Amino acid sequence: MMGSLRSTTAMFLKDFRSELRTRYALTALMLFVITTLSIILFSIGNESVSPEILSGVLWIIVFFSAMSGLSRTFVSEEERGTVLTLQLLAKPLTVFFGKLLFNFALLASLNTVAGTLYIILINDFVVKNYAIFLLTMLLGTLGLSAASTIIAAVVSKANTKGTLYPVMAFPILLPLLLTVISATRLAVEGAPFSEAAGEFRVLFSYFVVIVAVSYLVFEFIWKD
Amino acid sequence: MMGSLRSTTAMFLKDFRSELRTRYALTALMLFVITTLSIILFSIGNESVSPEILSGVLWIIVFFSAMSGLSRTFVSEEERGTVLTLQLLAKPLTVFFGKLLFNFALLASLNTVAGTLYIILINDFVVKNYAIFLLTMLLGTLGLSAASTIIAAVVSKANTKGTLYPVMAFPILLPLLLTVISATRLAVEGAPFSEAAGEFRVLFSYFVVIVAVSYLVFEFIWKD
Amino acid sequence: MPTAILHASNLAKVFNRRSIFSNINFVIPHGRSFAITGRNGSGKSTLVKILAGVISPNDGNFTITLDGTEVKRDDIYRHVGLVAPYLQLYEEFSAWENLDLFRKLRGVDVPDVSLDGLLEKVGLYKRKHDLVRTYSSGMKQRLKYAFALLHEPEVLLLDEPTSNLDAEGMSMVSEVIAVHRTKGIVIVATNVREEVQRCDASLDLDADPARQGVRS
Amino acid sequence: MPTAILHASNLAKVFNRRSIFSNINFVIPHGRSFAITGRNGSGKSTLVKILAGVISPNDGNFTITLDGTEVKRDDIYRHVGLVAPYLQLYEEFSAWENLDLFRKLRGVDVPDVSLDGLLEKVGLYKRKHDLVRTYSSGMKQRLKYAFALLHEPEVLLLDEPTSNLDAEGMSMVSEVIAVHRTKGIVIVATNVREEVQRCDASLDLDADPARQGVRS
Amino acid sequence: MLRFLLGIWLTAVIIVSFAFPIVANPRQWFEFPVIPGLDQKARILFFHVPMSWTAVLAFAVSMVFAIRYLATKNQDNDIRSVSSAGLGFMFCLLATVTGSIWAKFNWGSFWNWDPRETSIFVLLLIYGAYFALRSALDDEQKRATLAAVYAIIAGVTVPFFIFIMPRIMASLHPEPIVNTEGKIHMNGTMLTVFLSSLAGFTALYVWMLNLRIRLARIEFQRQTRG
Ligand code: HEM
Ligand SMILES: Nc1ncnc2c1ncn2[C@@H]1O[C@H](COP(=O)(O)OP(=O)(O)OP(=O)(O)O)[C@@H](O)[C@H]1O
Ligand SMILES: Nc1ncnc2c1ncn2[C@@H]1O[C@H](COP(=O)(O)OP(=O)(O)OP(=O)(O)O)[C@@H](O)[C@H]1O
Ligand SMILES: [Mg+2]
Ligand SMILES: [Mg+2]
Repeated sequence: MMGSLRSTTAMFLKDFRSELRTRYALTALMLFVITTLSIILFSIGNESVSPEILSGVLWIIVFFSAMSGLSRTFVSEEERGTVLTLQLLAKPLTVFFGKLLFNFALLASLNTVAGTLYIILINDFVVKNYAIFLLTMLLGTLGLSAASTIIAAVVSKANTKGTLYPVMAFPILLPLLLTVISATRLAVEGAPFSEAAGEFRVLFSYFVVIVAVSYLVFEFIWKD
Repeated sequence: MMGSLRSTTAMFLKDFRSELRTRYALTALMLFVITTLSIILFSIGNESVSPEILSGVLWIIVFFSAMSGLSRTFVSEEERGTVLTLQLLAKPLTVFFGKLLFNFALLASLNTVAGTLYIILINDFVVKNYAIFLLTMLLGTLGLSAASTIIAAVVSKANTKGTLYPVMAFPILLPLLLTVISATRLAVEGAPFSEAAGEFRVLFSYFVVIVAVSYLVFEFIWKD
Repeated sequence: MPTAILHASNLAKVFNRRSIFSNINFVIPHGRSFAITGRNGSGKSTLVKILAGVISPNDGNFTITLDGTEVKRDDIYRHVGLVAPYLQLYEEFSAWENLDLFRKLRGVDVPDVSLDGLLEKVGLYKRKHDLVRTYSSGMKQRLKYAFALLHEPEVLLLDEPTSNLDAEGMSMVSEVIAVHRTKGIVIVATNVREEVQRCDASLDLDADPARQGVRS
Repeated sequence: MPTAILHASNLAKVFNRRSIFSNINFVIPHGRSFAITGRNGSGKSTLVKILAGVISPNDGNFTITLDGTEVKRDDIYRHVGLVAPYLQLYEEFSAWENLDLFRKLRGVDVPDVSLDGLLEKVGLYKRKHDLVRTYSSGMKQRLKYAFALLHEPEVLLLDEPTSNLDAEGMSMVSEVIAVHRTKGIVIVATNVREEVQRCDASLDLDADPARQGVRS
Repeated sequence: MLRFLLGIWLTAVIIVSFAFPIVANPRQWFEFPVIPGLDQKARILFFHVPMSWTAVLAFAVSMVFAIRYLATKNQDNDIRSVSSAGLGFMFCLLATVTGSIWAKFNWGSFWNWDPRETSIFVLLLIYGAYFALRSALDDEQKRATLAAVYAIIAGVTVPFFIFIMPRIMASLHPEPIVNTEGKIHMNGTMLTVFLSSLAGFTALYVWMLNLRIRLARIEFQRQTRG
C-alpha cells in the first residue's frame, strides 16, 4: 500500500538525517522546546492562569512545532529541485508516507518533551486524568502531522500550480485543534474517560479521513 | 552606507515579488496568526482574562509567527544556490538591508492583521492609550525584524534550520519581547504616554544596536 | 537481463499552449543506442522526461516492453536510469550516503562492495565520504552516473552525458554507453555531433515540422 | 574602456585542510584570453571563484588594475562577469525580470533597448517574458551570458563556457570571447581542448605539484 | 606541581568555609559574622559567587577570542574561544544549581524568575544555542566565523537585561558584595576566605582552560594529518 515499508523508512531516515545530522542536534530539539516553553513562562510570570487557557497555549506550542517541521518537508525538495530525483527513486506514496512518518516522529518527540516540561513547570496546569491526556496527545499528534504533511505538499506546489490552496489549510486544521483543546480541558478537569469518548472519535476519524484523502490526491499534487 | 538606496529597494522588490509568486512565507505567517488567534479565542471562551496575560499572549503569537516565516528570505537563497549570484551583483550591505526591509514589511503587515484582529475579537483586550500601543507596535516590529533578519542569515548556513532558528533567536529577542509586553500593558492600562518613555527608549536603542552590529558582522556571514 | 524494446508512437508535448513537438515516432530494439538531437529548446529533455515517465505527453503514447510484457507506467522508474543537468542529488549528504539512500528507497539489494565498485568506476571512491555540497561540477556529474546505474536499469537515459566532464570522464561515459548497449537500451540527448554519430540511430527534433527552437 | 591587468601571485587554496592548489602565479595583460585547465576536481572553479572575489585564497593574493589603479576587493564584483554551472538565476522570474533586477541591483543605467539587444544576442528575445523555471538547460546557459555581459565588465570569467549549448550557441560564445578579448580580459576554465587552444595562454592545474584531482 | 598546590588550596578553602562558626558578633579570628537574611546559608557564598564570577569571566574571554578570530581568521583563536565558552557554560550551570539550592532555602522555591535567575537562564540559553549552532555546521571555518558572530550579537543584547529587568520585576537576590553604599557584610576572615575561594576558582578555570586548549589543538593536528 505505502510502497514497501523498507523504502518508506528509508525516505523517513533521509529527512531525519538531513534535519539531525549530528548527535548534538538532539540538544537543539530540546532547546527548541525549552525556548518555546520559557516564552510562555515569561509572559505568565507569577500570576495564575485558568487551565482552559493553559490547555490552549499548550496546543499553540504543539502547532508551532508542527509548522517549523512543515517548511522542511516539501518546500525544500521543491526549491533544491530534488523532486525529480525522488520521482525517479520511489512511488509517490512512499514519499508521502516517508514524509508523514518524519513529521510525526519530529512532532511526537517534541510533544513528549513539551508535555512533560509543561506539566512540571507550570503549576496551574494539573492533569487529573492522564488516560485522556495521553490519548489526546497521541491522536492530536497523529492528526496534526498528517494534516501538516499534506498541506506542506500543497504549499510547495502553490507557486507552480498558481493557486490559493494554502488558505484551505486553516479550515482543515481548525476542527482538529479545537477538539484536542477541549479534550485536554477534560483531562485537566479530571472528567471520566467516557466523557472524552466523543472527542476521541472525532480525532481518530479526522486522522483517518486526512490520510485517506491524502492517499487519493497526493499523486496529483506530486506528479506534474 | 547601505549601498545605493536604489539597489537596496531593488533587492527588496525582488524578494517582495517572488514572495507574491510563491507565497511561502506569507502563507506560513498568516496561517499561524489566524490559527493561533482562533485557538486563543476558543480557549478563553467567555471567562475574562487579565490584560497582562493578554498582552503577553499577543506577543507570543507575533514571535511564533515571525519564527515560522522570517527565515525564508535567506534560507531560500541558500537552498537555491543564488547566494553566489547576489554576491556578484551587490554589496553585502545592500543585500542585508534589502532583506531587512522585506522582513520588516512582512512583519508589519502581519502585526497589523494580528493587532487588529486581536483588538476586534478579544473583548477583554481594550487599548486605552493608542499612542503607546501603535508606537510599541512600530518599534517592536522594527526590532523584531532586525534581530530575526540577522539571525536568519546565520541560520541559513546551518544544517538544521527549522528548529535552530527560534532557539537562536529567542535569547536575543527576549529583552525586546519583555519590553514590548510591558509597554503593551501600559497601553492597555491607559497609562500616560510619559510612563512608557523608558520602554520606548529601550526599544529604539535595541533596534539601533542590532542594526549597527549586523552592519558590522554581516560581511563575515555573507562572504566565505 | 530481459530484452527491452521501446515504442513511441506520435508523441506530442504542449507547454502552456506552445507545442514543443508532435507526432514523434520511433522504435528502439534491445541492444541499440539512440540519439536525440536538436537545438537548445527543441525538446530533447522534455522527450527524455517523458520516456522516464516523470511527465506525461499531451498526445500519443510510448511503451517499454520487457520480454514481451509491457511495463506499467507507475513502474517505469524501476527500469530507467537518468543522467541529466536538471537532476539534483542531496548536497547535504556524502556520495556514499546518497547511494545508500537510493538503494534503500528503490528497495534493491545492492551490497556495499558493489557500491564501492560503482564509486570506483565513476572515480569518486576516494571522496565517497565528502558531502556532495563540496563536490566540483564534474564530480557531481560523475555521481549522477552512479545514481543512474545503481539499479541496473534496462533503459539508460543520458541527457547531455559529457557535460562538465574531463577527458577521463568522457572515456568513462563512452565505456558506460558501450557496455550498457549490450544489456538494454541507451538513449542519448545531446548537441555534440560525435556523440550523435556514435549512436545506432538518431532523431533530430529540429526536423520536426512543429519544432520549437529558441529563436522561433 | 580602461585597460585591465590581472596579477596573481602564489595563490593557494585549502578546503577543510585539503590543499587544492598552491603557488599559482600568472599575469594577464589587457586584450588577452587565458585558459585554466585540469581534470575534474583540480580546482578550476575554485580559482575562478577566487578571481571573481567571492571566496578568498588561503595564501597569496591577486589584483585587478584598471588604468594603473588597483580595484578594491569589495568592488571587484563591479568589474567581473561570470558564467558558470554553479551560477543560479531566479527561476520564478522571467529572463527580462532577471535582467531588470540585475541592472537595478548593480545600479548601472542600462536602457531597455540594450537589454533587448542583449537578449537578442543570446537568442532569448522571443522568450524574454517566460519564467526561467520553464527554460531548457541551454536557454539558462544563454541567459547567464546576458547576466555576465550586462554591466560590460573588464574581466570576463567563463567556467565551462559551452556546456549545454548547441552549435549556434557555441558560435555565439566564441564571438563573445573574440569581441570581449579586445575590450579587456577573458578567462576560460574548461576541459575542452579546442577552447584551450583558442586562448592566448593557459594554466594547467594538473601540472601544479600540490594538485588534487578526483582520483587522488 | 602547581596543580597540587591548587588542589590543596581549594580543599583548604572548602574545609574552612564549612568549619568556621558563624556568630552574631565575631571576636576570634576564625569566626564569621552573620549576614542579615542569610545566616548559616551564607557559607555557600564561598562557592556560588566565585562560580558565577568565573562563568562571567570565561564568557568574557571566549568573546575576546571570538573577536580575535574574526580579525585574524586564525583557527587557533576559535579553539581558545570555544574552549573557554565550554568552561563558562559549566561554571554557569554550577552557579545556577548552587544558586537555586540556595534559593530553595532562602526564598522557599528552587526557581521563581528572579531577575538574577532569569538573566543567568538566558545566558544558558544563549550558549546552548551557540553550541547547537556549532554542531550544525560542517565546514570549520564557517563554524568558527558564525559562532563568533552569534556570540557577538548575543553579547550586545545582554546589557539590555541589566537595564530592563528591574523595571519589570523586583529582585530578592542579595546585593552585590561590593554594593552601592560600599558597606561590606564580611569581616576580615570571611573576606579572606571569600577572596581565596575566588582566586582558587579563577586559578582552576585557567588550569582547565589550558588543558582543554591543548587537547583541542592535538585533536586539530591529528585531523590535519589523518
Ligand atoms: C537560582 C538562583 C540563583 C542564581 C541563578 C544566581 C546567580 C548569580 C550570579 C550569576 C551571580 C554573579 C553575578 C553578579 O554578582 O552580578 C550571583 C551572585 C551572588 N548571588 Fe546569586 N544566584 C541565585 C540565588 C542566590 C541566592 C538565593 C542568594 C542568597 C540569598 C544569592 C546570593 C548571591 C550573592 C551574595 C552574590 C554576590 C553578588 C556580587 O558579589 O555581585 N544568590 N548569583
Ligand atoms: N566548499 C568546499 N568545501 C570543501 N571542498 C571543496 C569545496 N569546494 C570545492 N571543493 C573541492 O575542491 C576541489 C576543486 O573543486 P573545483 O570545483 O574547483 O574543481 P574543478 O576544477 O572546477 O572541477 P570540474 O572540472 O569538475 O568543475 C574539489 O576536490 C572539490 O571537492
Ligand atoms: N515546465 C515547462 N513549462 C513551460 N515550458 C517548458 C517547460 N519545460 C520546458 N519548456 C519549454 O519546452 C522547450 C523544450 O525544453 P527542453 O528542456 O526539452 O529543451 P532541450 O531540447 O532539452 O534544450 P537544451 O538543449 O537546452 O537542453 C523549451 O522551449 C522550454 O522553454
Ligand atoms: Mg535539455
Ligand atoms: Mg568547475
